[in-house]
Amino acid sequence: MKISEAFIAAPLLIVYICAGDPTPAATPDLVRRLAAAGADIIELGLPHSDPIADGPTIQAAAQRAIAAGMNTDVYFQVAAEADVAIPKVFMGYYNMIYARGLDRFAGDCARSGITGMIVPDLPPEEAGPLQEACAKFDVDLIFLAAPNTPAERLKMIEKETSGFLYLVARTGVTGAQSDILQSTRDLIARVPGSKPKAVGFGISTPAQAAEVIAAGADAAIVGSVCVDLIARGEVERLEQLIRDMKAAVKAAGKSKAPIVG
Amino acid sequence: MKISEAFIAAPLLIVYICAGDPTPAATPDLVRRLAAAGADIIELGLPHSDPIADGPTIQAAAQRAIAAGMNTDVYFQVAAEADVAIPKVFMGYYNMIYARGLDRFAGDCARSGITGMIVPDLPPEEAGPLQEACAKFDVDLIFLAAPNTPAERLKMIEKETSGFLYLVARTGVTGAQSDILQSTRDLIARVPGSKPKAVGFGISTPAQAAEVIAAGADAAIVGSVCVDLIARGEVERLEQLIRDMKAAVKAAGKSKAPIVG
Amino acid sequence: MHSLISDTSAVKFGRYGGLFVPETLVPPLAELAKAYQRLMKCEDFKEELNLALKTFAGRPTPLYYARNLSQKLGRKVYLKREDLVHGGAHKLNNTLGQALVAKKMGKTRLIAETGAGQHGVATAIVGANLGFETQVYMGEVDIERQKMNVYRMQLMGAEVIPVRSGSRTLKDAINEAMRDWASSFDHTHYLLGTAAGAHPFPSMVRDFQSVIGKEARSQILQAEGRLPDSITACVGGGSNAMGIFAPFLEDEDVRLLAVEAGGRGLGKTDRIADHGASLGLGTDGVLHGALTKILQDPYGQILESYSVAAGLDYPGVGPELAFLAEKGRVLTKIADDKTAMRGFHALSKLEGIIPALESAHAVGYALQEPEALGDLAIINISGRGDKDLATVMDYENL
Amino acid sequence: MHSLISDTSAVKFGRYGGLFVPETLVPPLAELAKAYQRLMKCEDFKEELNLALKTFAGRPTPLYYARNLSQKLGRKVYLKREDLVHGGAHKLNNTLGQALVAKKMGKTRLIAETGAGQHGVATAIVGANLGFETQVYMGEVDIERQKMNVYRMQLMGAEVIPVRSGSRTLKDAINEAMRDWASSFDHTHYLLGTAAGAHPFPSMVRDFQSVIGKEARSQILQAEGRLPDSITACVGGGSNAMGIFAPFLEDEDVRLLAVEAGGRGLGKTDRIADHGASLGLGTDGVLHGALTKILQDPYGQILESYSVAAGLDYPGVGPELAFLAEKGRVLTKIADDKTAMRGFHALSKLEGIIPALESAHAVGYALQEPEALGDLAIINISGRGDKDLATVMDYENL
Ligand SMILES: Cc1ncc(COP(=O)(O)O)c(C=O)c1O
Ligand SMILES: Cc1ncc(COP(=O)(O)O)c(C=O)c1O
Repeated sequence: MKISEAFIAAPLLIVYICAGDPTPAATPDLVRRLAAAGADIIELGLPHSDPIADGPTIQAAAQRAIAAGMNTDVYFQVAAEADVAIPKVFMGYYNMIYARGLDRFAGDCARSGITGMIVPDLPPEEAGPLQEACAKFDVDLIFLAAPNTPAERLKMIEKETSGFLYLVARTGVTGAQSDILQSTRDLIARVPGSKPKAVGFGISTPAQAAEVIAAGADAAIVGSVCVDLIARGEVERLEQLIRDMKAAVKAAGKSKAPIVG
Repeated sequence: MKISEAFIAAPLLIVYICAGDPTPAATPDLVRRLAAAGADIIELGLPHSDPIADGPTIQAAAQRAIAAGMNTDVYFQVAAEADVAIPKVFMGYYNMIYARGLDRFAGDCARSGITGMIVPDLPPEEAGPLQEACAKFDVDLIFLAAPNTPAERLKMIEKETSGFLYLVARTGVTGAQSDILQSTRDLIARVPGSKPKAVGFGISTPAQAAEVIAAGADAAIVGSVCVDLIARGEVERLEQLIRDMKAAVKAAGKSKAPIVG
Repeated sequence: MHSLISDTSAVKFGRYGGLFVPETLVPPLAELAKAYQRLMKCEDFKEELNLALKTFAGRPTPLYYARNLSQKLGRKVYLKREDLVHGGAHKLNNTLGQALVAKKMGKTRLIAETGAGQHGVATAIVGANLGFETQVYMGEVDIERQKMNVYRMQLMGAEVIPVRSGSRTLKDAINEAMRDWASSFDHTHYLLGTAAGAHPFPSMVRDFQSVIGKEARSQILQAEGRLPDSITACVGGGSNAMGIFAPFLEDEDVRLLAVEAGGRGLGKTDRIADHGASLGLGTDGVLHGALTKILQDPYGQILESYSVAAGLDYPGVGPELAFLAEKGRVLTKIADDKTAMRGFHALSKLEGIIPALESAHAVGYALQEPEALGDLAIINISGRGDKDLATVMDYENL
Repeated sequence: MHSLISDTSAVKFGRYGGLFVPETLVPPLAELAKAYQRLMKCEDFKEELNLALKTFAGRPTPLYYARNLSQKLGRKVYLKREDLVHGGAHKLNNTLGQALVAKKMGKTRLIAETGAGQHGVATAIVGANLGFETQVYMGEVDIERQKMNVYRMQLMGAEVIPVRSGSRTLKDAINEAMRDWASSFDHTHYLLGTAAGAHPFPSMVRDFQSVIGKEARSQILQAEGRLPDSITACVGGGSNAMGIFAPFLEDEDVRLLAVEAGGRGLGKTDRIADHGASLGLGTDGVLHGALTKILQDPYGQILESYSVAAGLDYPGVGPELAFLAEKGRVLTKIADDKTAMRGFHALSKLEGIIPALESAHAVGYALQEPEALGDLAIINISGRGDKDLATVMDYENL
């Protein structure tokens, strides 16, 4: 499914997991269960040896997945197997894409049902070649903006992104945190343009998810906490969390007009 | 006894021991036994912590003696107790003399029957004050010359020395060696003037003693080998060695006219 | 496209270099690039830096005519003596420059990565001297094998933070420092230790290190009346090499020899390369913010590297070197552990100079292929070997 | 009296100094004195030495304005950076000079004594560089506690000979070297490491080290337009102190502060002093060929000294310092182990310079009695502290 179609039903809950953690075989079923629990978009992380944008939780997941045999070939098999009706989005580092070749990678995405890509170490300045490749295969290339992104640049990023704009809730790396910062609210408010805005990095509770939606976001992205529950084998608790967060997001969304992406 | 009186009977055998080794109490009797065995002059070493002119044998003796309680006060008591009819000569480092005071030291020598001093780290250049002190108490200050002492300097040293001239048989430190070097013979031959010449450093056998006498020396000095035998508790063998050396010296002396000092 | 990076020409070296970093790091890198460019045009700043280089770091370092080594190699060999720089390596040239920039930018804290500890020590030195709070990320494995350098950093008031992620070595320490910086940039400067990483680091580090080459150039002209036929330098990330090469780039007749770590051989397994020769044996890829030559598996996972010299034990290399090597301006050479050990012993015995194991790679290469040096050669002795004594003892007991 | 020593005026400093050595050593010492005096008048020799000092040793060393230390002490403090000399201490100034003299004299072998190993390393360096066979006497006890310096010497081709006599430390290593020289002088030079011992060593070592003071003098004049109020240096045998003091002796307004090792206290037992303060607490006596201030028992037996800094752990001191101290031109000060440790940590943290434990005594004294320094002070940092890290760690674990 295209990302834009999903945002018709905004506000959304976007859920990140690390492909291959705990094993490649477990991933397709996990994706299905998360979709069933209410995830509107699945971000499927491709583990990298050097995930500089990630905190300890996701780093550890990546190491486990690599040790369990995850690689780019397996990733696309797993992604294809995870046949869900919601959009699947690739999340991973540029070198993994570069190593496979940009066109081949974008093509593999399309073939395995992935309709968007998030590449946390690829700012728009360096993204020209991948934008071209993505365009060929009708895959959205989603850019990130952060609280310290200045206004002019924010405008540029908003213009360049496709699918949605990924707002990083705070400076620093991925990982659960205890509250939503004023700077996050400010960032949401500062974004120009009309593309959907999803807020990630540090959201781990229904209340936080509701808060960012209430602040004007079109989606809340939850990641580290999911990875953490998977690591502990508590998939049912994860499903419950997703259900709760989804409910919170929907409730928070009631007070706003829906945005058509 | 004055050194000059002893040299009337040249060639002589001069015997060195380290005072206080193995114990201060043992030293007077040792001196007597060596005199009885034929020593013509006794060199009584005062042990020093830093005997730079001595090889390992005498260094070790000095350490044993110091550990056994030898010090300058004890030295003079022991020297006085060693009542023999031959000359007793002090041998030791300048700092021990300096620390006691030059006059006091020379006076103590005289009072304990010591009639000469050998100070291996005191060349004539530095000896003025001690020469004065020795003169006051009628103690001979004996200088050393070495194979590398140049001619002019040898003349000066011969002039300055009193009692006898100590010829160092070789460059280097005290200790037994296997043969008498050509340079030793050369040194003996080179010495100007008429004062008695005693050769030391490295003489340990009757043959070597005879050799230096035959080469023109008026006395042979034996040291390290005696210290070594004392260390091993073989005093009787030492007495026998002294007897043998004395005989060799006398035999070698037959072929030369005696020198009157 | 509106970019924060104004002077975009400087960002890339051919296709290499760039700014492959999380968005959060783009503004601080841009701010750094701007401040740096401004300060390098400021006479007061340059004077302050030069004074520090002179009276604190001990510059200029000599260019030493190595009589005995020359005789052995049958050609004239000069050594550029970065081993005499305060701290024991060329690293201080860069940390002094960056710390002064950081000071002018109003930063109060320095963070750095370190492998062997040399860059960490050089950072601790400037941190103490210029009154920064200093924290140095260092892999747990490296902390264990470099205890003395850890202690040196601590003595100078720096905190050494153990890195437990990944291979727990240099590469992961860089990752960790970048993660720290992503949330601390407003009061913290990330003091990267080599001419690698995202823009402006490769240019900035090269510029601060090029004092080596500038001095060497005028010293050799004074001593010999001509430029050398070759300059040899070891390559970890590339800072001492770029530092001595840069002022000679236009002098096409000066052969520039970049010696990488051949480690225990040129093979590799799934996760680990037996060497550190990313320039010679690596492939294009992105590591620590730049497109450059890296050691990676076919999927793009970074390999752990290996060298007996901790400072050369890095699976990437500066992008400008990748560019210059591809253009043929810089020639890529490899010296393995054994060759480096030969260089280490030879220089110690012949000249009374114990080189760092890193620098010993350059010396070892020269011993192995003297003809490559031409008649008049400069070898960059990037550091002294005191830090490596235990390593060499261990190596030789094997 | 006909003496081999022609310039007898130079042999003594007041009543101190002289030539209290076995006869065998008189001719080689005289030969050395003559050769040295001749060479110091020879322009070619001076040029050769200066070139080596510049391109090999890394001179001039900076005079560094220590901003943070100055602030802490409430006065301007400059540091003379002998820690940057090749090998890590001022010792090389002397070994280079003497080795070049030895070379001109046709000697082929060097012997030296060493305590901590710094002078041994500096001798090994020149031995390797100038092609001598080199043997270094070192007490067994010191070999055990200074393994890294032993290894450095060996790396540079020197043989380290364990000394098992006496206290098996520095004093005995000197004895052993003198014994060796007494039979090896025709092809061997005894390279004494400090401004002590028999003539011509005290003068010769002072002269070779006075490059420190000459540089410092013109550097402070350039930086401040005037001479300093004080110069502080640590004293083991006295070579770094005499080196920096000598060119200021005529400048009566420049206070010369000689800081000795106070060790663990100023007491002593029968055989062992708890300190190394021979200048301040010693008495007149003869050690290693000179009349000077020494630590001794009432009978004249030399005491073992003690200091946490191996280079200050010597029961004697150079005769010229004894003379200058008695005249009041040099002021004798004492810093104990704890004070030195304070200096060690303070300089590391404040300036990013880890000083040798020896030099840390000078720094520690300055921290303790800042008023004594006046408004404008120079402290001689005679060496770097890398060699002392294990010692400091051990000391602080007690
Ligand atoms: C002495 C020395 N040389 C060389 C290097 C390699 O770094 P670069 O290639 O940046 O000069 C290091 C790194 O720690 C080093 O310590
Ligand atoms: C760094 C340093 N400073 C000082 C000394 C003391 O010697 P001196 O008094 O001869 O300068 C030593 C001796 O080893 C030393 O290594």
